Order: sequence, then structure tokens, then C-alpha cells
Amino acid sequence: MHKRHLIKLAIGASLSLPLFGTAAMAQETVKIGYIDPLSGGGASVGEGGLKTFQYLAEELNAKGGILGKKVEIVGLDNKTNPQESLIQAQKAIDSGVRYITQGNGSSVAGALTDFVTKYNDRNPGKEVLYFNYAAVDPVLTNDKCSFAHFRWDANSDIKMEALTNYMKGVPAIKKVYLINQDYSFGQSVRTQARAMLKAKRADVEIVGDELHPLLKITDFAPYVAKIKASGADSVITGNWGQDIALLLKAAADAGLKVSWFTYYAGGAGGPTAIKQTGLNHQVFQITEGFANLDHKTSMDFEKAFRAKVNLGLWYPRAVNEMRMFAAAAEKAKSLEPVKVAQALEDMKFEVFSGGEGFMRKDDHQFFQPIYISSFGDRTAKEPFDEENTGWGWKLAAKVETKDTILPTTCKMDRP
Amino acid sequence: MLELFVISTLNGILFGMLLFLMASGLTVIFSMLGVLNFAHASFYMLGAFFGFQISKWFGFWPALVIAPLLAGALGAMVERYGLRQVHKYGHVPELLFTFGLAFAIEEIVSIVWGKSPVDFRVPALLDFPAFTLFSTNYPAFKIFMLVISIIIFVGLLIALKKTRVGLIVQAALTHPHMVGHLGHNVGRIFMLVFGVGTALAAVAGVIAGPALVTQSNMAGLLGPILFVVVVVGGLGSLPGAFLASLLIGLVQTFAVSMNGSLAGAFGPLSPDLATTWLSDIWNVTIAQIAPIMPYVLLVLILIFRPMGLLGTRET
Amino acid sequence: MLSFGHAVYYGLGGFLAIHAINIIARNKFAIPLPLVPLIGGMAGLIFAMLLGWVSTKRSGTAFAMISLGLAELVASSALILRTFFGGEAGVSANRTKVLRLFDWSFGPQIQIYYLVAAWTLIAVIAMYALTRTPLGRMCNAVRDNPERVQFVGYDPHVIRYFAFCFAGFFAGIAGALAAINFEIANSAYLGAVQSGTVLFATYIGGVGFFIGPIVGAIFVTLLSLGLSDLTQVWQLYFGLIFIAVVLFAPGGLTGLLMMHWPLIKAGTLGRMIPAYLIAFVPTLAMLVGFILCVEVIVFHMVHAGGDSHIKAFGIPFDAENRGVWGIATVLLIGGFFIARMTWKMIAARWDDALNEARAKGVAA
Amino acid sequence: MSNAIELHGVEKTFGITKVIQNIDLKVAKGERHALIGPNGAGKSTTFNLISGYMKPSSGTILLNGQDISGLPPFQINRRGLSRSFQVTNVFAKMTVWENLRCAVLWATGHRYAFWKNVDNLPEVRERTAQILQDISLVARRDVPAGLLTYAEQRALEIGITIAGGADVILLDEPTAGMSHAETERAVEPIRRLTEGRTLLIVEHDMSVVFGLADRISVLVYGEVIASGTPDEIRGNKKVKEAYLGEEAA
Repeated sequence: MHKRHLIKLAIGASLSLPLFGTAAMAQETVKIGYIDPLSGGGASVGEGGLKTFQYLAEELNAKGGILGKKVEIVGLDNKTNPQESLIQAQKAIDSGVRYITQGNGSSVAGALTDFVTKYNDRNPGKEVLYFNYAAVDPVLTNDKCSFAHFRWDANSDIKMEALTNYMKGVPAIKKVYLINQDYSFGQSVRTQARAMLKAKRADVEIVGDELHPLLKITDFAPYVAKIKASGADSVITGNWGQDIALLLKAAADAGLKVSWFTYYAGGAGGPTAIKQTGLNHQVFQITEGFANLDHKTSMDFEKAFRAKVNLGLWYPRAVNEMRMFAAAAEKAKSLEPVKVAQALEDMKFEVFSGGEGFMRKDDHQFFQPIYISSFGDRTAKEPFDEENTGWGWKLAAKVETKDTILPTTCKMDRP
Repeated sequence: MLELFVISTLNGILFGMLLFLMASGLTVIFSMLGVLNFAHASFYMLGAFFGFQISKWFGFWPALVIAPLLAGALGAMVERYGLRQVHKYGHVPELLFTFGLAFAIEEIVSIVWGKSPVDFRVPALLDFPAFTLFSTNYPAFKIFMLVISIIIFVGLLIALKKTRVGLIVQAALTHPHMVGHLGHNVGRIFMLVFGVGTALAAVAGVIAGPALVTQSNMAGLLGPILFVVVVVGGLGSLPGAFLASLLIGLVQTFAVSMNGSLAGAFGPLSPDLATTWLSDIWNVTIAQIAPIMPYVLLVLILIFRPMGLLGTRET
Repeated sequence: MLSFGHAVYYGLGGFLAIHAINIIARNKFAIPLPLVPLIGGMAGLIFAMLLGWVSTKRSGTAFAMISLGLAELVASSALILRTFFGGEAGVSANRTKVLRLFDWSFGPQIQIYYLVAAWTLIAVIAMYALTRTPLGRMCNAVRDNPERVQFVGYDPHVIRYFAFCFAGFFAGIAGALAAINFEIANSAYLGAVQSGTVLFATYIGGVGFFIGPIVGAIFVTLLSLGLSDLTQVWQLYFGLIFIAVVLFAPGGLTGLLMMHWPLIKAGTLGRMIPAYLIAFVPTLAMLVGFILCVEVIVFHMVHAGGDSHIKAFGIPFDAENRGVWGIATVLLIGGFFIARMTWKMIAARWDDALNEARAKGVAA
Repeated sequence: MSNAIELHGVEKTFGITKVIQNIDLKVAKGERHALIGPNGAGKSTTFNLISGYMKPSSGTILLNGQDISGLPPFQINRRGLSRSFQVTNVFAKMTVWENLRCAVLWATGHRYAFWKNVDNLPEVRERTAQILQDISLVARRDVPAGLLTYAEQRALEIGITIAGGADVILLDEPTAGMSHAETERAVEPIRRLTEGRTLLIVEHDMSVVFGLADRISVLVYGEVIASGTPDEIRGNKKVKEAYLGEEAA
């Protein structure tokens, strides 16, 4: 019974052996390895992302590609498993991929950064870059930062900075309850919320601070009872997936009337859940853009995207990522990853949702305007609904790029 | 505080009753057939999804009846055409068969209904707060769930005491070896028991679906806890399963409502230990470890009372 | 014994190995990388010794449930004890930073490959040797008839416990090797998915044969790496293959092959081959029909409205085309009925061949 | 002379049914003792109690003067008592050789050893070979036990029972299901193999019982109604009524 692991591993290792010489130098396409779940529990999210990137690649190709080369997205299924991600990354590199993009799961992102950094150390001249479009663990651009890693999503600290800057101006918020998933991301949301609220709104009382296990709770009623008992008027949560949907559902059942400040209420299944609970414009989300943002080019893009892919654009940042990649390559006049990376550093860019953003050289974190929007019934100014619920996102506040900047502890090794 | 206590008790009992709806079927199947049905929670999930689909077409009330029947029929077929074939190889292959089945059902469900939660709503008739307790609403649907669970519990008791099959099942609970000598009809009884057991799980699914979440991973979330219930209660003991269900329901709900931690009780850890692994244990709150409480309970039971709370059998 | 929690020892071995690499690198201990798996093995062994006594009190179904419960407990605790387990991000290490031996940095993948291969070989030899010891023989006896073992002086619980500890030890080595290969250990190592895959591999390969799990592991790894490239719903096929093996080939793939041994010895195997060939055609047709049906259904359920020219197993086809639907249905149903006839024929031939083999006195 | 086995007031109840009520039984060292009685008298249950397969509800069981009541079977076995089963109970998937070797390993002190090659243990090999010869299965050495003929399995059952070298042997109907000729052939090895040891045997075949036993105890409805030499038992009135009488009728 015991030998199976070993054998499995031996095969895994042999399959991930670099096939020497296959990394063809003169390639006709720019391949981007998209490593995210395409099967299993995370597949619906992963599929959506893949379609987004494929759409963006087509957009670039319609304009002649990057430096005359066609862009191709290679979908690789990591089954939301860090180890599988590494196997897939190796597989991608062996087939000539020099750029990897990934977003779902900070654990995967951590593993990939490590992997890419070590790979670049051990294989000079064959460097690989890793574009992160959604993993928000601050550590990736702080203690564990890497020259090969670039992040387009605002990390969770930045989002909290933006959120607390907004809350600063809302005197109605007096008692805040924190409820988060018990893992690195949830914990960083919680600690940052505590620290930033204390600095900016010392009068706000934190009446509860809850950590619950990740994706394991089927009924949030006990937690909601606790929130209710605490007398909170606002809840801050970084929950995503079913953890946000179920939390909101339980809140609606118990008739809990608070404002919800969330990171991911807009994720797959979230809008459906909010509509179901009837929490009209009580759920807020912090994003770098949303469908109903009054900005002509992004609205046009959204319309075309929905018509083609039949999904809302979840990742405006992915648009930034692909467009900046193209711009950086043009600027460097090369597709060599190291040169592209150098071109990306400190690059200023007019972002998808309007306004200027920049890629900070110190830690490879992208800074951009952040929006706070609420979900509920729509007026003529909000043309798009979500998940056929009839409800849509409405602007609540905009936080300018300069109000999102945080220091970093990153000490990067550069080539 | 009293408010939290009352609400938590209600929630705990409700969760416990839901667990029991499933654990009862699992226990009876285990006693009669000697099979631990790994796919039991999958039938709970099927119940929820069937319920969702049927209530979309005909409304919630027909769904409450049809979905369990459908799931039960499916369960009976699984017994007849699957388990019975494997039976000759012994219990472990039977267990593996249901394990594979659970895996396949989850895949099929996620193909048919997708991986994100479906919009399975509480019927309008019951979509109002039943009562307000110190400003917290208690939804009518949850009261309804409680009532249904209790009705089924009582019905099950009566069926066990009064019907012929019930008596056979009872005999099988205490003397599993006797089942072999029941005569030629044993196949039909097995099929029936399996069907009813899975139908019970499906009932739990239909009523839990709208209140909780109807998603393709719901079986995986509940499955392990179900086994804990059965082991803690004592393999093959229905009263044990009942007790264990309530116990786990209450323990889990109350643990969530508590904030205590070692740091809270004994003050913060000295700074030179603050970065070691000890700080994890020191600062963790009871609420944080609520979901692992059932497993802690399992280990304790195994150490101090290996046959379970009310179990009499060693294996 | 059926363990749903084997990944616990695999994972703990992995974590210990990662921490060991980090500690060795930091303190410059003179321990070369190839010895690190031993540390993982010891970790697996120690935890198996701790948890094993409780879980091996029972066997069979109860053991399966207990192992599952313990696995959940450890996996959930891993997320709470995040200083050691690194939360959900895990702990990483750099394997090239430890003492070098013979100028091997273990940076390049090929060197790791040799390392894994060498350890696998050592472990397989050790395990085989183990089956040849008094304890190994008694393990077999417990599997065969645990009741009788008690009446020749042995405590089956102790034997199960020993077997469990050894299983923990080898799982720990495997975990450490995985950790060295990927240079990271995280809580997914401990999870139910890992345990489930192992279980699948073992039973598809065949329990009760020494090479069974080896065959199973190779088959399942190839399948999961290969199938996920070919079709999106590979997990469904995976589950169905598993069910089919449990239903029709309780001895697993190895069992199927070993069944033929008496025939080979008696020289009557030749008689089976034509029957197999005949049955192969409709069975294949049935499978193709089945796969087509599944893929078409998947397409309509998951990708409704998308591009209907899909590819499954590298074969492109049009999922909207009624012709394809028809072919799929005909292949599935027709294939099934014809195949069933041929299976009966195989069974009859099989009995003949086996009887003849018996008559020759080889089928012991 | 001290007793190998002593039962004092042993009772066993299942639920409300008293299967064994108050058995007192003494088997002297070196004696061949037969336990007889009609079907359902509790003979097999008595065996199960002595060998640890079941725990007595009350009373004490002594083995060579030591209290063994309630001990698990392997502990009792290690103290020198070995039993066979009425329904053949061997390791069906293992060969005859391996079956016997399993039974030899503990007694030769190899216990749970995982550092020795089982094929390189001369004393194990010799002893196994000896038993194999004693039960006349040399020709069937490498045949899986499940494929043996019934009589061969019965022989193997006895072989496993005596292989550990226990000095107290319990045989539960060793000739059950055998033809008359097979039974006759089976008795001689039993006599030879238990030479110098204490034997407690349950047997239905009266010719075997009276031919083999030094003493006989008669068990009826869970009680020992008589104990004595074959001649005494033959002449006992109660026994005639309860048992032999029926047989004769």
C-alpha cells in the first residue's frame, strides 16, 4: 500500500524533465501560459479568466500582435493545487512559454513566484516572467517579492488603504465588525483593517473580529447571530466564493441590517446570492473597475465582451496587464523577458477604467484608481446587470491612485 | 448574551436534526448491509439539486415529495445493480464502490448544474420571519425544517416499531449476523432499506438546499462530519446517531459563538515566544476551531469509548 | 486495510523535509540533500506511531472512517498552526543551498529525477524485503484471516499497527521527495484529494499483489496527466474507471493479468485471443459512443452557445451536429448489446480454457 | 497431579439466554479429555470461552493454575493453549507451508521481527517441515490452503493448532464432516501428535471418543452432568438418559 506515492512522484518527476532543445528560439507566436483551475471546484472561475485572456489576445492580434508576432494563450489546468501548478509551469516552459499568468489562489501564486525565481537563477538566458492578475497576498510584493513577478491587481493592503480612506469620510460608520477567512489573506485583511481604522478613524469601534475556516462553513447563522449581538453597523470582509454568498444569505435570513464592505462580492455566484438576499445597495465592493463605470471606452469594451463571451468582465486588470505587456515589448523592442521586465518597471499607463496608473519599480506592484461600488437596482446610468439578476453595480466612491500608495519592504535581486 | 444563547441553541438543534436525517439512513444501511455508504452525502446533494430543478418546474411542495422519491429510486438502483454485484468481493470493495460513486456523482452534478451555487430559494409561503427574538429574526423556513425533521424522526420510530420491515431492521441493528438468515426476501429488503435511507438523505437535501447552499461541493463538505456522527454515536446504533447528531450540532454552533482563547484566559504570550508555533495555539479562539470540533470529539471518543456513545458492537 | 488518511503522513514528511532543508541551509550542517528523505520518513514514522495506535484498533470499515476523521483533523489543524505549516501558502525552501556532494547542486531537474528514482528503487527493495520477514508474512496472514491469527499467538492490532507505521514511514519518504522536487510543502499535501488519488491508484492497480500499486500509480499518474489535456471532465472518467474496476476487476489491473497466468502455463491462452479480438471491436465502439455522448452532453451543459466544434481526446467533432448525436447513441447502445454477447462468449471460452488448464494440473 | 485447565462456575449469557450455566470442569495435565453432549449443549461455546474467543459472563478459567478468564485469545495462546475450529479456519489464500509457518513463528521467538528474512530461519524451516510431515501434506506443500480437499484442510487445521508447540490442545470436532474411513485415518495422527500434551476434544463420533479419551465429560444444556473415565461414563445413568439413550434410539 505504501509505494504508490513514490512511483507517482517518479513519474511526475520524469514527465517534468526538461526536454532539452525543445524550447525553440525562433518562434512565430508569443505564448502566454495561463495556469489556473480548468477542472474541479474552481473551474467556473478559471474558465472565465481563460476566456478573458483569449479575448484580449484576439484584440491584440487584430492589431497585428506584439512586435508582429501573434499572441497565443495556452490554457493549463492546475486544479487549484500549488504542486500541480509547478508541473504545469514546467510543462509550459518546456513547450516554449516565457510568460506565465495566474490569479486564483495566493498559495499557488506563492509557489509560482518561488518556482520562477529559482528557475531564472538556474537557467540564465532562459528567463521566465510571471504576471499575476488576481492573487492579492501582500507578501508577494513585500517579503517574497521577485524580479520575475508583476502584479496588476491591487494587493489586499492597498484595497484596505482605499477602503479606509473612503470610510474616513462616512461618519455614519461607528461600529465595525470584521469577519474573514482563516488564512493568510483573511488575516492580512483583518490586521490591516484594525491598524488603518485606528489611524484614520480612531472613533470607530471594532466590535467583533472573527476568523472562520476557509470554505468549510455551510451555515453562517451562528456567525450572523454574533454580528447581530455585537450591534455593528458595518461589516468588513475579504470573503470570497461560497463564504461570501452564504454569509450574505444568513444575514438576510436573520434580518441583519448593516453595510457590507467586501473585496469579492462580485465574484462568480456573488451577485446571484446578493439578489437572493434582497440586500439592495448595502453590499459594497472594492475593485479597480466595474461594468457600470461611467467611462466610454470601458463600457464599449464591456458590451462587446459580453456579446462575445457571455460573461461580465471580472478582470479589468487583465486588460491592463495584456495591454501593458504589449506596450512594454514595443518599448523594449524585444520579447526577451528580462528586457520586457525592465521596460515595465516604472511604466506609466492610462488604465482601462480611466486615469493613470503605474508599475512601481521597487516591488512590481501596479497602482491605479480604486472604486467602491454598491450592488442593487439600476437606473439608466447603469446599463449592465450581473448574472441576469437585473441588479448591477453603482458607483459609490472613487479613490485616486495617490491615495492607494503604501510603502513596501521589498528588497529585490535584479539581474 | 441570552439572545445569542437562544439563537445558538435553535441553530444547533436544527443542524443536529439535519445531520440525523442523514445519519439515520447511513446507520440503518450500515447495520443491514454492512456497507458504509460513502456516497450517502451525495444523495443529500442529489436531493437538493433534484429539489431545485423540480421546484423550478412545479414549485417547492411537489419537489419536497418527488425529489426524495427520485433520489430513493436511484439509491435502490445503485443497490440492486451496483452494490449487490460487488457484495461477493467483501465489504471493502463495497466501500470503495460507494467512494467511486460519490466521486462520479459530484462530477455529474457539476456538469449538469455547474460548479457555482444555484438559485434555490425558500418558497414564498415560508419566506417570512417566524418570530423576532430580541431583534433577531428567526426565519419561518428554519422552523419548517425543524418540524419536518421531527415529523420524519417520529415517523421513523413508528415505522421501526410497527412494520415488519421495521422489526427486521431493528433485529439487524442489534444482531447483524442474523440478517443472513432472513430468507429469500432479503434482496428486496436490502433494496428497500437502501432506497429509504438515501431518500431520507435527499429529504434533508431538499429542505437544506434553500436554507444553506446548493452547490456541487456540498456533499464533500458534509460527508466527513456524517461519518464522525456515526462513529461517535456508535456504529449501528440509531439512538446513538441521534444523540451524536444533536451533540455535534450544538457543539459546533456554540463553539462559533465563543471568543475565548488561551491568550484571553492567561494573558498574552511573552514576546520571546510570540513568533513560535506556540503563539498559534495560544491565540486561536474557540470560534476558529469550531469546525474541527467534531474531529476532536471523534478522537476523544476513540480513545475513551471506542464503541461510541451508545454502541455495543466492536466492529 | 483501507486508509482515507494516508496523505497525513505523506504531507507531514514533506513539511519536515522542507523545514529540514531550511535548517540545514541556515546552519550549514553537513547533511547532503539525498539524506533528507530519511528525515521525512522518520516524520511519517513518528506520526504514524502516534496516531496509529488509536486508528488500528479497528479494521475494515471502522478503520476507514477513523482514518478519514484523523486526516480531516490534521488537515484542518494545519491551517491553524500556521507558523509551522505556513498557512495555505505553505513553506518553501531552496534545495540547492544545502551541502553539495560530488558537485551535484540538485538544481537541474534531471538530478532530482535520479534522486527520486534511486530512493524509489531503495524503497521498493526495502518493501519487498519487508514482505519476506516474519512481520511481513504475518501481515499477509492478518489480511487473509485476522481471526485465526489470534489463535497462533499474534495480536492483529499490533500487526496492523506495525504495518501502519511502515506505511507512514514510506509515505513520509515520498512526501519528502515531493517536497524536494517542488521545493514547497503546503496544506494540499495533507488533504483528502491526495489520499483519494492514492486510494484510486492502489485499487486500480490491484491490492494483494506486490506490483499492484506500482502498476496503479503509473496508470493513474499517466491518466491524470494525460486525460486532463484531452478532456475537461477527466475526473468523471476517472471515477467511472474506478467504479468499473471495483465492479468487474476486484483484483485490479494486476489481478486481471494474473488471472491469465494458469492459462499461459497450460498453453491454452492462445484460445482466448480470438475471443478477445472479437469482443474488442464492439466494446471499443461502446466506449467511443459513451465518450461521445458524455462530451456532447458536457458541451450542452457547460458551454451552451459556444463554438460547437469541440475536441475531445484530440478528435475534433461538431457537438451541434445531429449526425454526431445519432452516431454516438447507435455506438453506445448497439455496442453495448453486441459487446454483451461477446463478453458471454469470453466467459464461456474462459471456463473452457481454465478447465483444460486445471485438467493439465497447473491451475493450482 | 495439577490440572491443565480448570473451570469454576463459568457462565455465559447472550442477552437473556443462558447458554452456559455454571460449568465446573477439570482437565489434568497430560490427560486426553473428551467433551461430549447433544447438539446445542454448549460444547463449542465452552471452547470459545476457554480459548478467549468469548469472554465469560462470570466464573473463572485457570490455565496451568493461572487465571486466564477474559484474556484475549493471543495472550492465552502465548500461555500455551492452542485450539482448532469446527468450521475449517485456515489462511485460505496462503500455501500450506505458509499456513504452518505462521503458526510456528511466534513460538520460535520471531514475533514481530522485521529485520530477519523469514526464509533464512533454520529452526522455523525445520519445525515447519516436521509438522508438514506429521500431517502428511508434504506433497501439497505449495498449494493454497483454500484449494485443498476437505480432509486435507482438516489435517492442516490440526497442523496449525499443534505447530506452535502449545502443551494444551483444544480440538473442536476434528473429524466433523468426514467419512467413516477418513475418520479412522484421522484418529491415529491426533493420538500421535498430542502425545505428552494435554488434549481437550469435542467429538461426536463415539468410537473416536471412547477410543481416544482418558476421561470424558458430558455437557447437557450448558451444564456438566458427568465426568469420568470412559467406563464410568458408559455406566452413568444420567448420561444414558440424556445422551447415549437418544443415540441408541
